[in-house]
Amino acid sequence: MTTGMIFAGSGAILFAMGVAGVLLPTHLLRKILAFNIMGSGAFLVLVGLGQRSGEPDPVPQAMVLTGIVVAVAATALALALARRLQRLTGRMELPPEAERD
Amino acid sequence: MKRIAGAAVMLSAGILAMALVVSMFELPPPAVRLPQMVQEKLPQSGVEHPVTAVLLNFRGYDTLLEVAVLLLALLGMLAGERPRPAAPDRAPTDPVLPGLTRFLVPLMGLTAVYLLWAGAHRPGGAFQAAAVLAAAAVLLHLTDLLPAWTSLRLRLRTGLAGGLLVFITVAAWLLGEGRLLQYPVAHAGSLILFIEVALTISLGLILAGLFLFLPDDDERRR
Amino acid sequence: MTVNETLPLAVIASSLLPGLIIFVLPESQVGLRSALNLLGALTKVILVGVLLAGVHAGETYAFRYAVLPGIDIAFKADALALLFVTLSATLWLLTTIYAIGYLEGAPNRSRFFGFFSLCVTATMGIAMAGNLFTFFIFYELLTLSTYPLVVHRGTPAALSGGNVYLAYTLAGGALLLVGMAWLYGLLGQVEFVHGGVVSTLRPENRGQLQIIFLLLIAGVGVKAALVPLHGWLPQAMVAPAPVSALLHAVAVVKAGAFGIVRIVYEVYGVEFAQSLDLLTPLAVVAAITILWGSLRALFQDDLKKRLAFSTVSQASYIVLGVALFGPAGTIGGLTHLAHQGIMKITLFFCAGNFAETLGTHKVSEMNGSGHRMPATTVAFSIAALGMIGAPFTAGAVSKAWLSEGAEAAGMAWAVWVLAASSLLNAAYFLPILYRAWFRPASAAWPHEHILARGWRETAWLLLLPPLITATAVLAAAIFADSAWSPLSWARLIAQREYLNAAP
Amino acid sequence: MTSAALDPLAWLILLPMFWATLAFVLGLGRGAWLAIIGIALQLGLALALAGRLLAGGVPVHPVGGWGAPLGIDLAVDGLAATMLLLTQAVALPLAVYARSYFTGDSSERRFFWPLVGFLLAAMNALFVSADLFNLYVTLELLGLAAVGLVAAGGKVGQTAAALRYLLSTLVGSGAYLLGVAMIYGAYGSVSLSTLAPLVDRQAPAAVHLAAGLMLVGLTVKTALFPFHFWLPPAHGGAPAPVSALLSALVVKASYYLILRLWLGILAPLLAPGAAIAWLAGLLGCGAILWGSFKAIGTPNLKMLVAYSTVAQIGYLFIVFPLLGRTSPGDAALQGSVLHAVAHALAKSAMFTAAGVLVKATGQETIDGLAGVATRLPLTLFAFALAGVTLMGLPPSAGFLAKWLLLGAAIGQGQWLLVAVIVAGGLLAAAYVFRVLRHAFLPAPVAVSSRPVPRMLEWVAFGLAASSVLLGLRGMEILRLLAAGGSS
Repeated sequence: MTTGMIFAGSGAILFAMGVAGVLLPTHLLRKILAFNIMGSGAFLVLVGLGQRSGEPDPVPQAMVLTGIVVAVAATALALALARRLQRLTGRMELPPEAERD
Repeated sequence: MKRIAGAAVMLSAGILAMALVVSMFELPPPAVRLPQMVQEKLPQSGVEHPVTAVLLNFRGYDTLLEVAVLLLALLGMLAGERPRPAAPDRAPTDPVLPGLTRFLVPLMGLTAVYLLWAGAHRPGGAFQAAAVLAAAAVLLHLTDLLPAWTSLRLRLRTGLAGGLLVFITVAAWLLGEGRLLQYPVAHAGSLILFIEVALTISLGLILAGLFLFLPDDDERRR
Repeated sequence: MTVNETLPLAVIASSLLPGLIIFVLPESQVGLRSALNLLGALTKVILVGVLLAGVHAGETYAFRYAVLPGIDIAFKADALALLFVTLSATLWLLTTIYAIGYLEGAPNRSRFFGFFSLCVTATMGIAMAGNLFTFFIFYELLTLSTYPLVVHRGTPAALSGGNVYLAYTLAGGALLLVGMAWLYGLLGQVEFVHGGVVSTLRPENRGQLQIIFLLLIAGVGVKAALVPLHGWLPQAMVAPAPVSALLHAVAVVKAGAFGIVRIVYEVYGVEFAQSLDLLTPLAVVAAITILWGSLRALFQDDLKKRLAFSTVSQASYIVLGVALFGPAGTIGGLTHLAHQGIMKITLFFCAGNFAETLGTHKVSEMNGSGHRMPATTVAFSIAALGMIGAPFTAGAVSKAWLSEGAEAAGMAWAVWVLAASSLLNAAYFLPILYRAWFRPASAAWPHEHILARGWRETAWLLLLPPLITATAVLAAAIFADSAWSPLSWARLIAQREYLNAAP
Repeated sequence: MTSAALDPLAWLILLPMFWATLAFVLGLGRGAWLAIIGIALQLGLALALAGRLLAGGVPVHPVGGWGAPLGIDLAVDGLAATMLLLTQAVALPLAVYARSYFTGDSSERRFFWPLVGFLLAAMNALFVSADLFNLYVTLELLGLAAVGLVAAGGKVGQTAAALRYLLSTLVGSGAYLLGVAMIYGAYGSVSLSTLAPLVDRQAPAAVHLAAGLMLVGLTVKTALFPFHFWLPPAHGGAPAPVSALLSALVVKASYYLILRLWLGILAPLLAPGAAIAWLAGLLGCGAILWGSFKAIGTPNLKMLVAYSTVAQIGYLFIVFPLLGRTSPGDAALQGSVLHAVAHALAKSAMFTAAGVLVKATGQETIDGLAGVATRLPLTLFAFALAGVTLMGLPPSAGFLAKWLLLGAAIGQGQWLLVAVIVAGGLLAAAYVFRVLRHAFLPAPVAVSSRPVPRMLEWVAFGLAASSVLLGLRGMEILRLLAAGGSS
């Protein structure tokens, strides 16, 4: 087993944990962290599978760099929104679905 | 009810992880060998480092969109915020922290310049440099040396959007020469560096802005 | 585009364009609006006249336009189309005149006349549809353009009547759509052709074709108010009188009946439908509808409701005529399409006049109205007698042909149905006439809006249309043998249908 | 200047990004005219592109001149050209609408134009991209722009809706990204044209898994029932022009990608009538029934329109069990694309009309609409016309779509789908006429009607009328769809 496959395998596990983490907790910070774990898992799979033969592959590495920046941007927006929500409602969780009907 | 749902989610996640790992180990070697192609075309890319070559030349278009994503995150954040009065300048209270910061910030600036320059032939580049710059700004803010940003003046707006504008303009100009983002081999290196410099400044400002535009948590100060 | 292609479009445009312009006219532009309305209606009558002469001389008028691969919007002005087009065009002119008088001073008239014109446009499209697809388009357009007319008054009763109307007609449209899509899947194109197009299919589709027939007839049967799909019709009586007249005599019910004619004659073909054993069940449903409508009419005190159930009954005369295999039945049914229209619109005009002038809405309030409003009551009486089938009225002519058709088709029971229905018609119309002419008027009318001025018992715009149509009821019978009577025209159609359908 | 300098393919992406950035530099709330001129130019570009495609060209643009698989290719087929044209054609009137809609210094307006510019750039980039990873970036760009537009109101409901939307869309694109990673691992490329000949039915399990992840991720982004929970508050709570953009266009973008993958590289993995196709189809049925049911029940006008979107998305998915069994010029596919087009026009009309009604009455409830038939007949007419399209009644484009879907379902004997298609139309009638009925009620005596710019009314009407009249031009759309080879 190459290091690439170890990365890829742990990436897959991280991804699954991340998905469960986005779905289960109600605290927004945890959800956002879980999303980052999920993203990191996907990045690990991308890089790990790419170089499972042992030689480094610059293409997935560049893609992951792009992906990380995108994830940073999304996380920043999510945190800003979560903070605004906390300022408005005093709670760090999503209000129950606004059933206006 | 909630516990059953939780257990179901955990179980499904476990199954997903299992399936993913097992299927990965059955993969045959890929049919397409991109690393070789990257190596072959590297001389024409204008940079020596393969990752930078992919990032800014072969797949430079991804990077163009990605810069837009960052700016967009800042816009999304600012869009819903109410304009607020400028916070009064606060004098630094703690003597140690500002001193350290004053020492660190120039070093960080230097690091950023190095990272930018290094990107052409080893790991590094505009994003890394920008991140360091932004970190310096955050540090300054946390030590009360830099007040939070409250207004979006023309100069700041230009700075935030400048990198993207330069990138788009170069892309459009290159379109006239051939293809979107097709750098002429002779000028590829310098054009990429030009874009990287512009990006470093703008991305640094954007990343810093993601923090400095946030409304103050007044509790911390009280 | 040749003239022969343009003419059908022009007939449609002559009500569509005024309608669209009227929508954007400010409410206060009464004169301009009325002028546009009348101009459109007159233009249409003239265009239809040109078409009539042409078709009589053997010209063909057709237009087609592809909307999807293999799917066309097609118009054709054949003899059958023109029977319906002529009826609608003339009655639209009269109804427009009537409506201008009826709605004088009422709010939202731009909206009313806009949709009124759209409604007639849809009727024209139904009449001249050259294939099932086109028929469906205008059939649904008719539903949509009549809804705002039904709920025009905005009262809770009007809105709930509108709901019932929509529920029935949209569900009917859905059935029609499924049947039609199915048939298109089997055939590719479903053109309206003499003798039908379905007979080209192989016999193993028999079961499918029977189901499709059921879907199609149920779809159009809602508008034709076949029992048990008639529930919307009495509910829709909340609409203003010109709308009721339009729904019953010109547009909605007629569109349904006309659809049945097209489906039986030109989609399935009368012989093929007979061979699939479809005509007898259809005749039975029609017979049940005729009797049930008449029975229910007996017990309605509300005049418009009584007329509504009468429509349920009378519209199915047309369906019965279609279902009777043989030329005589066809002639009877088609003639009744026109005759029933003239008679029923007269009745609704008169009912509107009674309500507008005196405020009488119920049969029990009509005592002595013949003395207060003699002209209106005369018109009403002529039409009512026509409905019963009294001699020298249009009703007598169509009923005679229907009876003959029933005998020719070997359905003697249908003759008894017609006879029973005539008796029932008499039973619910004659008491009205008796009250109007021979009972003394009560001390005061429920709500007298318009005072009599000399010989004018009501506004002349309200009086003129029923008098004209009542005259037509008599003329259609007396001049039945002239070349341009509805009867002669129905004979022409039957001749072409049975001649071309001959194997 | 070479001919490439004017390649509409590249300009359709650069132009909106350019004016979006410029609008940001211009200042808060500025840039309306810039945007309108920009979108008008984009419309011209999309038309030019469609023309080129119809003339037999196969527009491909290798970015950077490298070509796949090393570089990223942009490519356009009939489906992409249709979506490009649709997007610019709907965005232009909406931009005109938005200029009159936002008044004063409302917080929604401050970053509206840059956000819209990036939104359009993201969609155009998504439609033309032929690279799985690049598609991921466009998806994220699109998602963040949309979330920014929803969040711009800054109120509790809008912030919560935006956050819920953001988290859903991130999970969706995360799943998509993992799928892309697995595909890259399996084949060593993310270029669609390179992958197409490599993927076959004997593909390793990881590829099947990757396909599943990508499709599920995109389905979450498209808000197919039961992943629709984020859509109604986000679309219903945003200002009218934003709701219109999101409902009409943004959900179609991820649907387009599903369709593109399904018909393209994933096609060899999916046998006709595969279980996953039926899953999608049945969820589509569920969406039609549940969305309509909720729309019939909600007291809030804009929520009604938003739930209607949930229902209409269902129609887009019932196509999957019907795909692949007939000839390439598949009626079912044509039906679903026509539906996407018709719905985009009708839904933008409906949201813009609803925006006028809410502005004029000052109330968001359907009960507050009494008397509107008399005061705002044009807007109500627009709402009704859009309703005609949603109900699938002739002669609208929605009818043609329904006709094609129905024909395909009947032809294949799928009676369940036939029943749902027909029932969906009747349910749509129930919620559309619910609005119209209240509008016909006489106005309460003490009612204050605020004046509304006429331009708003005319935009709503124009969109609605075009959704109906497009029914007469079905041939042109289908011709464009079929151009440039199979999609």
